[in-house]
Amino acid sequence: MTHSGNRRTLISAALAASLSLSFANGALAKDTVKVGFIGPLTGGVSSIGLGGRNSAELAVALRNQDPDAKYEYELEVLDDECKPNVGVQVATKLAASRDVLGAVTHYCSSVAMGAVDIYHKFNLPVIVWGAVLPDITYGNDYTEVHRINGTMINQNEAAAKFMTDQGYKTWAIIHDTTDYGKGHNEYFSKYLTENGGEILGTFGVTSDQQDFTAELTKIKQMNPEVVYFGGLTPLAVRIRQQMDKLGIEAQFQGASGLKSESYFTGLSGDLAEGTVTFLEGAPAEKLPGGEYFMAEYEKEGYGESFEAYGPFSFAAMNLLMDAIEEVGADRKKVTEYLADVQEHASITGPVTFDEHGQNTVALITPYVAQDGEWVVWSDSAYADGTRTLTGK
Amino acid sequence: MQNKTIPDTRWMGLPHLAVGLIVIAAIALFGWQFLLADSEIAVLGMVALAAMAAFGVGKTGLNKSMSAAMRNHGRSMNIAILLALVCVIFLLGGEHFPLLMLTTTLLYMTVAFGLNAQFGLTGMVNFAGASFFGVGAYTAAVLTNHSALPPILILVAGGVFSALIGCLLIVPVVRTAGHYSAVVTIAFSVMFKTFLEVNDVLGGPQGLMVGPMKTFGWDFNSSPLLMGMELSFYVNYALLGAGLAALAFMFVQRLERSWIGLTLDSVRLDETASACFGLNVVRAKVLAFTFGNILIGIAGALYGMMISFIAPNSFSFSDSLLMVAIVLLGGLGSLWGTALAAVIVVLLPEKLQILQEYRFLLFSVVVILMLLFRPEGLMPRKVRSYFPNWRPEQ
Amino acid sequence: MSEVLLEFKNLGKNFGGVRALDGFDMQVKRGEIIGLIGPNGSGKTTSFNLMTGIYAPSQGEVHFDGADITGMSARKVYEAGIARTFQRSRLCLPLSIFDNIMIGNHARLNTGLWFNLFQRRALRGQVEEFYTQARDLVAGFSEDLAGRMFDPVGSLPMIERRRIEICRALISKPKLLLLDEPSAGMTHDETAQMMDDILAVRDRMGGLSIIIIEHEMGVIERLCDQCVVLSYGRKISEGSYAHIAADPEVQSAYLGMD
Amino acid sequence: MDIGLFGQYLANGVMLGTMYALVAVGFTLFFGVLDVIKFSHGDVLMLGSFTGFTVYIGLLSLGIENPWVMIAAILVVSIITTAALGAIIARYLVLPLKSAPPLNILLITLMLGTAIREAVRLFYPDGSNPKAFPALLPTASVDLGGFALRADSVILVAAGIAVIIGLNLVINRTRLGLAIRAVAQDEETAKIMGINYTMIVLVTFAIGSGAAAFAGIMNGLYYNEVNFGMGLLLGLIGFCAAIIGGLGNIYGAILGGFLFAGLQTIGAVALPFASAYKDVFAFGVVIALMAWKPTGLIAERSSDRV
Repeated sequence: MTHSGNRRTLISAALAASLSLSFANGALAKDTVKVGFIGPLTGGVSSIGLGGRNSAELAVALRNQDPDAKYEYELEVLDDECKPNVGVQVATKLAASRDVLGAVTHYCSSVAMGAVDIYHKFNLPVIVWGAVLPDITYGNDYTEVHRINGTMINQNEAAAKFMTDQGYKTWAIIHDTTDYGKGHNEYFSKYLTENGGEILGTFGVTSDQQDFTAELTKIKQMNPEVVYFGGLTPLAVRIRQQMDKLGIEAQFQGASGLKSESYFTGLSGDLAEGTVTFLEGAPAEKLPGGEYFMAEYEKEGYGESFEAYGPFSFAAMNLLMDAIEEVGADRKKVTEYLADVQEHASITGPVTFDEHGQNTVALITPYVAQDGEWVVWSDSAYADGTRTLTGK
Repeated sequence: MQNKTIPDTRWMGLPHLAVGLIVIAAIALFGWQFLLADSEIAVLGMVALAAMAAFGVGKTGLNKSMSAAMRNHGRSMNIAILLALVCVIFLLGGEHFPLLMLTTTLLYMTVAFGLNAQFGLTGMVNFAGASFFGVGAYTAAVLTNHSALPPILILVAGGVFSALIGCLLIVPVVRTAGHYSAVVTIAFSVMFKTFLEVNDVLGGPQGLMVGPMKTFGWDFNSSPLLMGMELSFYVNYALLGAGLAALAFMFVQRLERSWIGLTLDSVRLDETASACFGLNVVRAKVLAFTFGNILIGIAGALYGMMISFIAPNSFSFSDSLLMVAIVLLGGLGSLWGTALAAVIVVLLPEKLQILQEYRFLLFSVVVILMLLFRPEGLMPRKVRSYFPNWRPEQ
Repeated sequence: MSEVLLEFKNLGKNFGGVRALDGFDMQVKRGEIIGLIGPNGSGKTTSFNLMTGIYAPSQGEVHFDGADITGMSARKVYEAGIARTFQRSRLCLPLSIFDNIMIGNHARLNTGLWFNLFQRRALRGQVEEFYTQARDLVAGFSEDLAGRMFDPVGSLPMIERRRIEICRALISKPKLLLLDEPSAGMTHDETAQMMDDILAVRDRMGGLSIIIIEHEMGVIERLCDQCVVLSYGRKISEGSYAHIAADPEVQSAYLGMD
Repeated sequence: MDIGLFGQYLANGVMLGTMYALVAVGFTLFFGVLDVIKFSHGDVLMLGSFTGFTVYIGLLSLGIENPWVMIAAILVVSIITTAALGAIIARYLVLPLKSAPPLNILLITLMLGTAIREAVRLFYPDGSNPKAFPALLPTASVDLGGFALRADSVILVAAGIAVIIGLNLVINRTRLGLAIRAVAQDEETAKIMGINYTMIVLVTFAIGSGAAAFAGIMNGLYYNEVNFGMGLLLGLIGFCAAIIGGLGNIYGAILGGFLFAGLQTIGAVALPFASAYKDVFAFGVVIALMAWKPTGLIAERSSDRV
């Protein structure tokens, strides 16, 4: 932002503020400000991205219906395709356009890692809505970058504990070789060893690999009780499929990147059944504002489900708009406002950013695939003993 | 000796040079406004305007006058074009995104010039253009992060490394012909991306940060001030990109208009016959391949520094195809055609968001139609000449 | 300087199991025009390709101007002084007449990178110098053609293309010129014109030896000092045209073909 | 290495090799008759498998659930569709460019491949996401000392090899094959002999594309997944296989296909670095092979006539 640009927006903000004061009834058209959303709208994880986008759109639409809102919000949606290079490109585009005040960005950690520098360079305040790699917030001191969802550290800690509590002893780990997959490998391995689990082998796979028979054949020989996969749904589908082909009878365990409806549309037969995965936060229906969110989402009649991170996206967008309402249309002020967010009410529970802009999400929920959908572990037939995980 | 009467090709009675300068000014003005155009409707309107103008140019004989200007006043015209480009860059001043688009276009143009030396002149299709671009970018990433080398040298290093990696392919590329040669670069393209993805040292699929360009204490990522106005830091890169594209253009054009250019053309058109006349086919291929890769590598290094983050995905086979499409769309061996095609392929989808989603589909269909109905490209290459303004007495 | 310019000793070439040329002996004297005749597939073009280094011989030797050139690369052979035309015209059609001839002049072009990129003035001097030479050479065939030196070859009719091909071969001032079916694709009148051209060339170049492959017996009869007849890769006859025309083995070879 | 593990790798390799060979045979057929590379082959394959998937959905909605009926319908419809598509491509994109520089055909088909891929991604319902291809073959498996041999794998490999052998017989033993070989040898002579040149080219493209559809269905049944991008890599591998085998030679294609699968398997299991390097290794070897044997292992007939 240039000085002149700043001055211009300042003046218009002041003008808008004074105008809205004098015509408090809102008879006059409100000033329009732009906010952004970036997520994977095409490619293998697009269902999550579309869910996130719909939720952000919903937040904006609801806000625009609110007569008390000071601004009319316009949402600019961009697709990062879950590719770092594309992500950086669209992030630059968003950050470089003057009239965008802030954005809710990224599901894919690898993309977010590349893009945070751009936001810093252009001083665009952002709230990450789905990426879980710790380094996105903890790897830098950028005041512009915040995150509403939890990191993979807590997730893997909980996952390792949960699985060892189930009585499993030996693991084979497959992870994709993005920062996301490598991060999961690192933290899961760490907490698993601390909890007494044994890792028989670790395999890195590329994020568009099709054939896993070579890796799985080795795994079959190792004969682990659990196969852990740190990566996203499309690969998980293939791996689960091919495990069955090779006759590997081990429990399949995923990470947050697996919790998507497309896991069930991708798998034929009942192969999905019994897969466990972990997600930060609580399921939408158990969230404080979950009922409201789900009702509104339903009302809008979106074609896609809001998926695992829709509520986070919704909450992040609301938080961003709250900030703009509070301090006006100025990137710097929005950034300053976000730095001090404490116990801010949201549908995912109160949001508190630490000095790195990270929201503390203590709760991790285990899910299990049951009859073609993700069911919270405690509500599942597996928890009450009617069904059992593989090998138990 | 017979004297041919040369018909008067002047346009509206104006001297060729004047016509040329007016056209350059008009294009610069148009480009400036096009880069700034916000609404899709405005962009569409401008595209329609440009198409109409292009059609009108042929109808009114303006093109004849233009090519006469290029032929007879080559140096003045080239300087005017470069000046116009610099003007546009400064006019854009503080606008980050249009400048970024402009620089990206200029760098892709440089790449396409390099590919043109390989494909257009020598007939060696390089389906690994994006890979060599990537070699340059990765060189820049590694060197800015791990060395104190001055960035100008890093640019050179980008070119050198790209040429060196190219040397790995030299033997198979030179020994094979046609389709077999194509498979070598295609296989390399896929191999290169996979290698980057599985190799942790270079950041894996995640990618790498690239440090900014700094020269003589001048940080390219800080915003320059011009007469009290703060400009976008992209101005630095845009100027450098313009310089690079201009140099690349000059080199490739001089190469074409020389004995070496004749050798390359001859190798492309008939390798066996060329060898029968004492042409060193191997030298010609090595030279063209290396020359092109150096240009691509340098452009890649600057791209990396500008974009500040690179990942294997930016250098995939599809991107290589897009680069080949630029060369093909412009017209094999036609440098101005290449420049025009680079603008169309890179800029248009950025400006027309409706197209963005459909861009690969659109350009593949356009190239198919092009190959079917106008294989010589948008601006076909002219018959070779060594010194366009030299016409011996006949 | 020996009188013999070119000599084949027991030359042979196999393609897979096929014997394309077998135990071929031949001598060409300086200034001589030799006609190489025989039915299709009898090994005529193969012997050209063996001479010019496109194929390496399976057996035998080729001596040229006192040196053994067996198995040399096409480039070396060309530099030694053997130039050729091709059966199917192999000009670069999009290139100008001047460029095509310059391809034949390649050994004398300065193809240094520095020279070509940065010494544009010197390059221009060389272009102008060679332009004059090429133009004079072309003018010897046709003044009209010499006025169109920068037209693409693709726009010319067949006979003009043949002429350019011969010019391309002659610009390097070779000692031996190989013509592979120069009359192919031409009318009777054009062929007659072509013969005049060839004889004029030999007079002008003084001492140029020519080997000519031809099906048109009229051409052979008028041009050649000596004839060599090949059939199924073997030499079956040699001597003056009258001699070979009377040879019963030659007649049967040709009749057998038809 | 113990026998069970070795057997498992061998089975994997044979599976991949059969698929690659099927794709490579297509490339080699096109090159044989027309000296062209049809690079859209991989994406035609993808289209074939999507057609198969659509047929499956259609049959489900009709209430037909017998797996054998389904497989037959899927195969028939998708092979006919892609065969027709192959002929159309030959007629409208390849033949018109026959006299243009050969690279133009390579380029136009590369672009066509992109167009097909993008069209499926954009216009097939939810086309950007992978689709779960049904497992229609029996999944019974025999445990042979440490490695599981599944019935569906055996059926797929057997069917694939049968198709390859069948194609080989068609080319070498039938009148149609004779005509194809005649066109491949010398277009002019074939025309003089009264062979309908255009028809033969179209038929050859139809056959090659049909084989690709078969490979696509096979791929779908094996991986139980089809996605819009699957054709690119498969096509590339098939092309490499055809090239290293030596274009225009059906045995070369088969050799190349199995060689490539072998290289990938070796790269994945027998080399000291991570299995992810297997494609780097396989393509690296392809490049090295090209340097060593510039016209493939079984050399193409010498075509540069002087």
